[in-house]
Order: sequence, then structure tokens, then C-alpha cells
Amino acid sequence: MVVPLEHVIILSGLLFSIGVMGVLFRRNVIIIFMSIELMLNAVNLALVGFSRYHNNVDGQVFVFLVMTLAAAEVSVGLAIIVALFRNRQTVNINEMNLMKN
Amino acid sequence: MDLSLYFTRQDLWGILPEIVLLVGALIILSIELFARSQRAAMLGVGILSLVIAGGFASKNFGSSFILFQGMVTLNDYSTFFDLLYMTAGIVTMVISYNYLERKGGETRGEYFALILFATMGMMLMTRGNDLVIIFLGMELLSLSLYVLVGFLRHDVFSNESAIKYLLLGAFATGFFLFGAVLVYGTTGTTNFQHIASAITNNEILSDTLLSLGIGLLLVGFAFKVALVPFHMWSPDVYQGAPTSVTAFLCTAPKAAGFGALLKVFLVAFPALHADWQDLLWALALLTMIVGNISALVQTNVKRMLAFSSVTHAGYLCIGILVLNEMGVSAILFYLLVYSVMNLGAFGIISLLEKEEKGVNFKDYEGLASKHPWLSASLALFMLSLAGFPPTAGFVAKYTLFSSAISEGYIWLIIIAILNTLVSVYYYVRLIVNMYMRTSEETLVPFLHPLLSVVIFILAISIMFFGVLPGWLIDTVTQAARIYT
Amino acid sequence: MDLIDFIIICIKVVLVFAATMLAVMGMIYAERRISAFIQNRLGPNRVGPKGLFQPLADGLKFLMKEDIIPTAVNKPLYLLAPAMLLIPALMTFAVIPFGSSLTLFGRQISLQVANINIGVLYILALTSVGVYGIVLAGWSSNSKYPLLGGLRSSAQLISYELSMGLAIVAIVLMTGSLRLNDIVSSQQGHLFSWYVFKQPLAFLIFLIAVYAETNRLPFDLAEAEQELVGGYHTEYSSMKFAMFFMAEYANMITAAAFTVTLFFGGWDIPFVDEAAMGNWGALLSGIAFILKTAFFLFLYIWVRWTFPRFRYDQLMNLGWKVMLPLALLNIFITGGILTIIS
Amino acid sequence: MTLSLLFYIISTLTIGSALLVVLNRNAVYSAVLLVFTFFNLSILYLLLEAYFLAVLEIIIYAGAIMVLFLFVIMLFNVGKEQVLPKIMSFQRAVSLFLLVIFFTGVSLFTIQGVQDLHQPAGSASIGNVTAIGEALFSKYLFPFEIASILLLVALIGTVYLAKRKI
Amino acid sequence: MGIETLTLDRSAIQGEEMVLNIGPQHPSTHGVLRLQVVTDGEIVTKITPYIGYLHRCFEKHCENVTYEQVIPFVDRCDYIASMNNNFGYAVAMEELMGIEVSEKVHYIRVIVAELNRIASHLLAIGTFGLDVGAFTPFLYCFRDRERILDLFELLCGARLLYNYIWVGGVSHDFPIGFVEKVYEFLDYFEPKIQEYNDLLTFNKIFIERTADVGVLPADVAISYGVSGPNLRGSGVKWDLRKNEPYSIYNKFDFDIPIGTGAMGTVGGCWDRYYVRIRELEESVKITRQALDQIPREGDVHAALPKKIRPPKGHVYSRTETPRGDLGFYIISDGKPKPFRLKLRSPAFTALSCINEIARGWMIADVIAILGSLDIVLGEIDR
Repeated sequence: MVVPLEHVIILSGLLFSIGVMGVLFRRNVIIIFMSIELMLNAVNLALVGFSRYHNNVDGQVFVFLVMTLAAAEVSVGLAIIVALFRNRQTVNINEMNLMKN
Repeated sequence: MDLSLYFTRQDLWGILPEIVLLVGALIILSIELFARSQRAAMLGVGILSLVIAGGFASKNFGSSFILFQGMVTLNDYSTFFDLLYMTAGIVTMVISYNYLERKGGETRGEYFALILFATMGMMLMTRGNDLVIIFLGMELLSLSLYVLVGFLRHDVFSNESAIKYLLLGAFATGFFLFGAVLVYGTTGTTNFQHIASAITNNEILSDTLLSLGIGLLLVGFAFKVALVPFHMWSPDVYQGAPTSVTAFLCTAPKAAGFGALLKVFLVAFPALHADWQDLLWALALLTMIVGNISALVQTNVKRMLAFSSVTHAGYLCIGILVLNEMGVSAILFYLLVYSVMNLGAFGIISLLEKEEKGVNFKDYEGLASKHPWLSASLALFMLSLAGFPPTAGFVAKYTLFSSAISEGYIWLIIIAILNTLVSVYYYVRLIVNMYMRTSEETLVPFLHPLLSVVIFILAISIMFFGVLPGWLIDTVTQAARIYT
Repeated sequence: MDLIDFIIICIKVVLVFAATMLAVMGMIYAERRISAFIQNRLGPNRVGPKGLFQPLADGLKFLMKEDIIPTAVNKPLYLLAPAMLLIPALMTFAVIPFGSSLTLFGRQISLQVANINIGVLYILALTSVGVYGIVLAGWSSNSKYPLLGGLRSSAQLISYELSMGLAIVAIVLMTGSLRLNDIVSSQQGHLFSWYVFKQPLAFLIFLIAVYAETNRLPFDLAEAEQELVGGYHTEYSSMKFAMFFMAEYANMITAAAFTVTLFFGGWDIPFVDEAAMGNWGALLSGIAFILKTAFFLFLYIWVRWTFPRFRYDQLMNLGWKVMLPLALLNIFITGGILTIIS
Repeated sequence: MTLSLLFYIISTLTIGSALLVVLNRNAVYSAVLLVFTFFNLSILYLLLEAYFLAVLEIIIYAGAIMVLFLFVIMLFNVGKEQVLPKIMSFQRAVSLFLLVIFFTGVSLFTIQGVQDLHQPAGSASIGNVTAIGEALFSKYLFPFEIASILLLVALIGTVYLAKRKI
Repeated sequence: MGIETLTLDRSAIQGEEMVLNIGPQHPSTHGVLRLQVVTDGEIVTKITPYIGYLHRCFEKHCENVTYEQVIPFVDRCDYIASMNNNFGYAVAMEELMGIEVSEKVHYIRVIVAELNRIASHLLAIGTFGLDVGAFTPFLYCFRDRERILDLFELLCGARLLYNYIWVGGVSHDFPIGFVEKVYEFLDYFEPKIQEYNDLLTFNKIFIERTADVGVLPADVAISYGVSGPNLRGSGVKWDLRKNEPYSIYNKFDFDIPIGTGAMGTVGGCWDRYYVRIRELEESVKITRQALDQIPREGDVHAALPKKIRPPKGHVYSRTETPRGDLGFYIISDGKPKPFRLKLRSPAFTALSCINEIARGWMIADVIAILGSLDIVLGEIDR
């Protein structure tokens, strides 16, 4: 397949930006979290592209580690969300304002 | 495939502290599993493993190794940080002896185990010589901290701060990772030395992409060490987290963040120093001012200290800006002193805290008459944070600012000094509340001999480093010399 | 890849697809007849000789039935869910070799749709995706029983996938390849080279996990009719219900074929050199494969009509506290033995 | 050529579904669309000859992570989001500004020159299981072990936080 | 466990609880019963049974028909064990009227009652297996129950609602060859009990599902007024056939099986189930003895008056049906129609304790517990 590296990176950048937008504009904690997953996937795509470009395996191993992290982070994150929901019944970040003076 | 090529005896010796911490954590978890609520035993194992790991780590002082084909470097710089983390870990464990019970929670094995894991993560951050290791260390630290911050799982504040910390931490990870990827993409490697050589030999794919990558890395670090405008999580998290965790959170991880940041910029991108100078200048300025002004209006002591730590991060940025031997050693010195002060301050707050009380300025009225020694120590930590001589805080600020002046950042230092003067207001306010006001109801501290000893040692060391800083300055200079 | 290869692949795809669907129908007939036999009943015997056309009649009936879409459902996902379950179920068979290679007009044709080097992972990936159909069917029905069924199954499938994967890891360790062809060819020769004899523990774990993965009794908690009425497909009717049904049977067929491939030598006939026999060998091996698969399908039916059902927490305990440690232990033992041997 | 075309088609689908993930009101739709995005990404990995990662993407992201998400969404029935996004806050404005800078940077990179991903012949083996496995157990042995500790921490944390009675 | 504990529980889990209506259309409510179950995830925190879907004004009906016309309504109460219900009503009426029936009638009644007990227990066992997911034992039980129903069809023409035992006698004598057929059935049936044990009783999964589940302690059972196999499953040796022998039950040699906690806790679902299995054996034993001793000659209508007109007064009489202690309270004002007739339903008391014993278990257990209590809605709703 002949695709310029730039196009892979641009795609990755777009995905990353979409993820960032999601984090910034959504109020539902779970969707924010999903947007973060989108960002990590953008990172993975870029890594695969670069790995292919440099023709070394380092990038792909990095992806492997990022996936591990993503799984770990999601499990802890969802556990925290569950714990919070037990006590407060909300997933809206705007309602998480107990600590404002 | 012969594994022995990739995993030598030297590698094993090098990561012995990590192994000790891992084994300690596993022992604690086993105690939790088989003999429930053996708090003293778990605390003992935790402290013991930190001490043993510290012993193994300090054995390397004065020598340097490269392990795992350049993944990890061991030298005085990393050892200095290792010992700093371990000290913070021990103090945190002691002050949280039964803090969680007083807040309606339960001190469980997971708590101590996670502190050990967090320490391990931090060690990897400053030992790592590869973006992959830094990334993994950072995440090991962050994951442990997410759980620790939310450790009072029936407490809404704790939940809420955990979720904020998690979301922004994960967000920051995204930025850090994208930065790392762009650096990898442009240079074709994640090893610091190789990156540096690729940059000096100009074998990079694209300058724009590299600068972008460095910028994103910086953003990631800025989130982790709470530089303005990426600091918004810190007050909420510091306030909502259990105070013992806050003590840990605002000292060791911040040191680790700065340590890793310094290492990345010192080893991987020294050639591009000029490119990001202005950015750091602005960051330092913003961080100092915003942190200070926000701290002025707080009524909650934990929140005030959170903003104060933001301000301190701003001062530390000045050191990164300087980035010569003097600057780096000043940062190391500052980080150590800062950690001691904050551990002491938060430690005392955690002793005074009970259920809902003990975190507002008002609660401290009239404390001095009832508990003179405790008040005196807290006052000492506050004065040190404000930078009064002859405390260590003064020496730290002095070395930092003088290193910046010698590099010509006059304006920045003037603003920094002005900031320091403003900051006196909120630190002294607490002292005024303790000594000059009275109240019928004063706080009752929880005092355990072990705790008193630890607080005493922290207070003494603040005075000691303030009066006789020479030995410490020699040490940090030696540690800083590695990379500059 | 020239045109003829492409045509051959197309033929194989169509053939496998048709065979799977035919097997699904056969399976429905077999289930009804065998269950009747087990329960002292006659079973369907009116439509066609010995009731052989009963599945066709069933299918027709499903087609003719009114397609009810309750008003409160989340329509897009409600419509999508059966397909999301059926598609992975039908896709999985692609990597399973169902016979040795055939030589026709001077061309070597391997009896397998796709010979990819990560066949095992491919199957694991598809099984892990299958859960969406169930979960979304449960959620989109906007009803409590389906929701509970969906929740149950998502937890169940994730839990048992672990043990299943770890059981397979032991096989992969011994073969040194994730390609299913390699796994089959490493079991050729005499009977005891089948992995069921070399890895009995892995086989047991795998078998149990596969029952859980296909939602069959004693692990059919997702659709336990006595508790959850119909589980995730309570609100479904007509052809959409039939699709759930077909997916379940297709999954069983694939799982049986996968079991045979991993542990029973695939298409291998012990003590017989299929390759030396040419096309007859291929044919025989194909028949051997079908017979072995049929045995495991029979086992499914047999077990289903014999055992009671587990409770949710018992299922989880079994998965996490028994199967997972055993599977890990098995890997350790296998790894240790392999290290000593080499 | 066909494969290149496929790349662009899949890319478009990826972007589209990712946008919908972010813009959708219903959390379950977002989750399902995110799964679809992951499938597309997996195909992109295949096209970039990272076969192992393509399968991993499905097993880990689609098969485990997103199921967890769906599980939590369904458990708490938090599908719909009532509150509309508020007006721009300072932080968001700053972040958006940085985003624009970021994107300009990437675009600048594109203008600089086109680097083909065409690979030299006979070196297409970096994407397979063997290559990654060997790297993981040689050069990346240490990170690999740390990753396992990372998972251990996640396990401890999750069990502690989410389990009602420990 | 009082209301305080319950409210405390609720506050601890608020927000996650879900109200689930099991029934009235549900495969395992054993009729038209609605259980409103409050669950926390899968854990049940509260169960409220809603009954009355099958209410037919049985007691009011009875006040409007003559005493002999009550029998068909009694049939329809516990439609699984009509013979036993008829038996109970007949015993009560005879006590009220002070009449004594012939020896032969007693034997006939015991034989059909015990056969019906076997049929009823078979249904209970089969559906209980079904409730925990085992389909096949259900059909095995039906296979054997079918034989009993065939016998009853031969006896009185009906397969479910027999109207056979009348006040003062039975409707008619055994047909020719009936006794032999019953012998034949008993010989066939006795080995089958072992088959159930092999198939279901000692299945590991079945034991796991039922042994420690839904434990009904003896004191709770007594205070709720639970009776029959459910009470005996809790280890209380109480059977009206032994403790307050009516009819001629004192003539037979049989045991009262009680729950021993052989597989788990005493009073678990498995114990209740196993008591029923063992009672099958005991019923076979009683039937065999009755068949051996039954007098060849005798009038089965002898004591039956032309028009039933009991003296003024009231009576409470109870008999042991397959579901337990079935009581009839009849007030007579001397007219041909009862002034008041009250039925004490054993299934009703069994159902009433479900909130007590099923709380804290999972939804699947609630189904199993309900199955182990063996309720019949016809009798509960009346």
C-alpha cells in the first residue's frame, strides 16, 4: 500500500483533536473518558504509522504498552466512577462541585 | 533467543530497590489477605521495605550504571530522587497511621502497597532513560495515586477528587503520549541519548513535528506538576483527597515530575534549549502569579497549601529555565526542602483533622495555647514555606533566585520576589490564627509517639538545612553535575 | 493472486457459509430429536421423513410470524443487535481447517478459507466481539429482564474468555505458532499426539469455558428462562429472534470445530497419512473432521438436557477462583516441562 | 492502488464515527460508535501491516474496554445526557487555542514534504507476532515487566474501589 | 430482622436498586403470582408477593351452595392434589355431623390420597428441577405422574378435578382390576425414585444451587405457621398423619422424613426437596399396606345421608395434604348451606415467609426458593 506518512499522521492528529474536543465539551464523565480513549487510539495510530515508516518494531511495542495502560486506566477509572455513582448518583462533571468555595 | 544477553546480573542488581518494593507490597497484600487489619505489621513491612530499598539505592551513590541497554540509568541524580521519594513514602506512611480511621475509612493493606507502587513508579520516572520507561513510571505513579486519592471510598469528596484527578491525569497522559510519539516519529527512537544525537546530527524527520512533540511533552508534564494553566485539578484534588495522601501527592510526585522533566530536557533535548525558553518563562510567570493570588482568598488550609504548591512549582520553573549546574542543583535543593516543609505541614494538619473539622483557617484559632509544640512546628513550616531566614525555605529560594540572576533573568526574579512577599500574607495568617486569636473549642490532635518523632525530625531538618546547608548543597551539586 | 484463486476462495466462502447454515439446521433438528430421546419423548416426526424437514418448517414459521417491535425500544440498536451477534458467529469458521488439501486440475486447494498466521487470535477477537450483540439487545429492549440478561452475559463472557485464552496459550506454547494449520499438523501421526492427551487439563478448562462462551447450559444464565424469561431476547420475535437462535447454534458449531482443531487433531485420522492418499485422503479427513465435530455437538446437547443451571455468583466463582488459577498453573507446568525438554 | 483507496475510505469512516462519538447525546450510541471506530482503526492497522496490533485492538479495546464501558453505562442507566454544553470557559478557550496550534503544526509538517510509507522489499516482518514477541522479551523486557506491575496496581485499585464488601 | 434493618439496607444501596416484577406472566411463578422484587444488582433486598389473580370467591361461593355442592369447589383449590382436598373437607364434615364411615371407605380414601400425594410431589420435584434449570427430570416426573392420572381417570373419569371423595363416603367403589393396577404402578414406580436421585438429587450443581439457599429455620417456620414438607424440611417432625391421626392413618407403619441438612444447612431448599423425595417412598409404603389390608366387601355410600343438614355448631378440622396442614372451619346454622366456610391454606403460609427467607439472595435463588416452597395459587387465592 502506498500512502504518504503525512496522511496517517494527519488522521491521527484529527482523531486526537476530536478526542480533546470531547474531553472539553462533554459533561458526561463516561463520555469524557471515552474521548480520552479516542486520544490514546490516535496516539497508537501515529505510532503504527511511524513504526512502519522507520521500519522498526519499537513503535509497535509502544502501542502494546499503551494498550496495556489503557486497559488499566479504564478499569481503575470506571471503578472510581462506580464508587462515585454509589455515593452521588451523577456522572455529570458540572455537578461535581462540592469543593468550590 | 538467548535471554541472558538482555538481562544480566548487573541489571538485576540495579533494579533491586524496585524488586524490594514489589516484594514488600506483595507481603503487605498477603498480610491483608490472610490476617486482616494487622495495621502495625503492614506499616512495619511498608517502612522496612522502603528503608531496605533506600539502602540498596544509596549503595550506588557516586557511581553510575546503564541498565537494560540504555533503558535505565543509575547515577547520583537518580539516587538523590530515589532517597527523596523513599523519605516521603516513609513519612506518609507514618502520618497516615490511623488517619483514615479518623475520617471514617479503614487503613487497609492496599493503602501501603499502593504507596510502595507509587514510589516505584516515581523511581522509574527519574531513573528512566527512555520515553517508554518514563511513560510507564508516570502511569504506575498515576494509577496508584488515583486509587489513593479516592481511598475514602464512602466519602463524596474523596470520590470527586479522584475522578477529577483521573480525568485530567488521563488527559495529560494523552498529551504526553502524543508528544512522545512525535518525538519518536521524528527521531526514530525513544532512547534519550539517541534522540539527542539524532537532533545534533540533524537526522530528524521534521522540525515542526519535533517542536510540537516537545511542546506536547511539556504540556503533559505541566499537567502532572500543576503549572498554570494546567493546574486546575490540583486545588480540588488536594482538598478532597485524604490529607495523608495529599501530603504525599504534593511532594514526591511533584519532585518526580520535575525530576523527569529536567532529565528529558537535559539529556534528550539540550540542543533545543533556546527554542522553548520563552515558553517556560511565560509558564513560570503565570504559575507564580496565579497560584499566589488564588491562595490569598482561600479559607481552607488544604486548598491554600494547594495553591501555594502551584506557586512553588512556578519558582521551580525558573530553575528549569536556567538549566545549568547551578540551576539544576538549586532545583534539587528546593525540591527536597519543599518536600520536607509540605510533608510537615500536611502531616500536622492530618493530625488535627477529625471528621469534618480541622481544615479551615478558623479551626486553628487558639491552638497555640493548648498545643505549643505542635503550633510551633506548624509555624516553622509556614515560615519556611514563606521563605523566612533562617529556615531552609530561605536558603532554597536564595540559591534558586541567585542562579537565575546569574543567567540574567532579572525581571522574572523581581516578580518572583514580589510574589514571595505577597505569599507571606497567607502563610502568616495561619500563624496569626494560632497565636493571636482565642477560641473556646480548639482542635484535639491525635498524637502518637512515632508521629511526634517524625514531625520533630522534619522540623529540626528545616532548621538544620537553613543554618548549615553546606553538606546538602554539596550533595545536590554532585547529583546535578551528571547531566550538566 | 490470479482470477482462479479468487474464484476458488469465493467458492470456499460460499461453501463454508452454506455448510454452516446447513449444520445449524441439522443442529436444530438434532437438538429436538436428541432431547426428545433423552426425555422419553418422540420429538418432531411429522414434517417430512422422521421429521427431517422440521427445521425448515421452523424457519418458515419464524419468517411468517409478525415482527413485533415494542414501542419503547431503542430502535436502531434493537434492529442491529441480532446481526451483531450473528455476523461474528458466522465469520469465525473462516480460519478453521476442515480437511487436508485437495488437488484439482493441478491446483493445490487447502480446505480452509483463510490460512492466516494469527488464527487463534482471530478467533479470540471474534468471540470477544460477539458479546455486543447480547449486551445491546439487552439494553435496547428497554426492559428489565433483557437488561439483566445482557449484564450477566457481558460479565460471563469476559470472565470465561480469560480462561479460554489461557487454556489455548498452553497449546500455542507447545506448537509455537498461532496458525491453526500448524496446530493441526503438529498433532498428526499417532493417536497420542493429539493435544487432548498432552494437555488434558487445558482441554477440560477449554471445554468448560467454551460452554460458557456459547451460553449453553449449565451456563445459560444470559437467557435463563426460569429466571429472566428469555434473557436478552425476551422482547424479540419473528426473524430477529431466529437470528439469535441461529447465532447460538453457529457459535456452537464453530466452538465444536475449534475444540476438535485444538485438541483432537483437527481433520487428522490417527495412523493414516492423508497426504499420501491424495484427494481421497482429503475427503476422508473432511469426513473425520465432521464426525469429530458432530461428537462435540452431541455432547453439547447431552449436557444441556442433563444438568441444572449455575447461579450467577457460582459461575463467576468457578471462572475466577477455579478455572483461571488452574489455567495459569497449566501454563506454568507446560512452560516448565518445555524448558526442561529443550 | 485499491488498498490505498481503501485506506482513505476507512479513514473517512473513522473520522466520521469518531466525531459522532463526541457529538452524540446518548452514551450508549457513543460507546457503540467508538467500537465501530476501533474496528476501523483495526483495519487501518491491517493496511499498515501491523497484524498483531490489529487483532489486539479488537481483543483489548472492542472486546474488553468497551464492554466495561457499556457495562457501567447500562448498570447505572446513564445513557442520556440532559445538560447542554455551557459557554466557553477560560480553560477551554486556552485549550482550544493550543489545539489549533497543534493542528497547524501537523499541517505545516505536511506541507514540508511527502514521505512515502512504501517499504523496502523483504522487510515486512515487523508487524507479526514473532517480531513483537521477540522485542518484548529482549529489548523491552523491563518495560514489559513494569506493564505487568501496572496491571497489578489496576487490579488492586479496581477491586478496592468497586467491590462493595471487601 | 425487622423494619429498621431493612431501611438501613436501603439507604446503603440507594440509587442502584431496581424494582423487578416477576410475574404475573412469568415461566416460574407456578401460576399467576406477582412477586415485586427490589433488587440491588442481582441481590434481592425485598420481596412482596401480590396475590389474588386467581381469586374466585371460594368461601363466599360455598355459602351459597349446599354442603355436597362444595366438593367441586374444593377440588379447584389445590388442583394439584384434589383428592387430598376432598378428603380434608369430607373429614371436617363428618366430624361436624358426627358420622362414621365404613372401613372400606377409609382405605379407599387413604389409597387415593396417597396416590395423589405422589402425583403432587412429582410435580413439585419436577418443577423445582425446572426452576434451577434442569429440564429433563421434569419430564421424567411427568411420565410417572401421568400413570397416576391414568389410574384416576380409570377410577373416576377425571384427570385433574376428581370430585371423588364425598361427605360420608366416596362417589363409587374401585372399578374391577383397579387394585391390581395400583400394585403394578407401585412396582413400576419404586425403582424410579432412585432415578430421580441419580438425575437430580445428588447432582453437584443442583446441590450447589439449593443446599444452603433459602434457609428456613425451624423457629421462623413455626412462627409463620408453615407446615407440611416445608416445615419438615426445617427439621421439625410434624405430620398430622402421625401427630393427630385422622381417618385410619394410625393403622399404617410409615416414617416422617425430616430435613437433616445432609448437604448443607437444615431447612435449605435441598432439604425441602429431599423431604418430598423421601415422602414418595413413604406414600408408596402406605399405599402398599392399604392395598394389602383393604376389605373386599363393603358399601362405599353407607354413611351418606340423603340430604346433608348438619346440626348447628362449628368445627375446625385439619388434614395433611401434600402442601401441609389444610384446615377447614365450618359453621353450620342447621340449614343445608354452610353459614361460613373458611379454608386455611398451607401454601398461603408458605408463600408468606418468602420475604424472610429469600431476602439477600439472588434473583435466581428467589425462583429456586419459590419452587422449593411448592405453592399452588389456586389454593392461595381461593
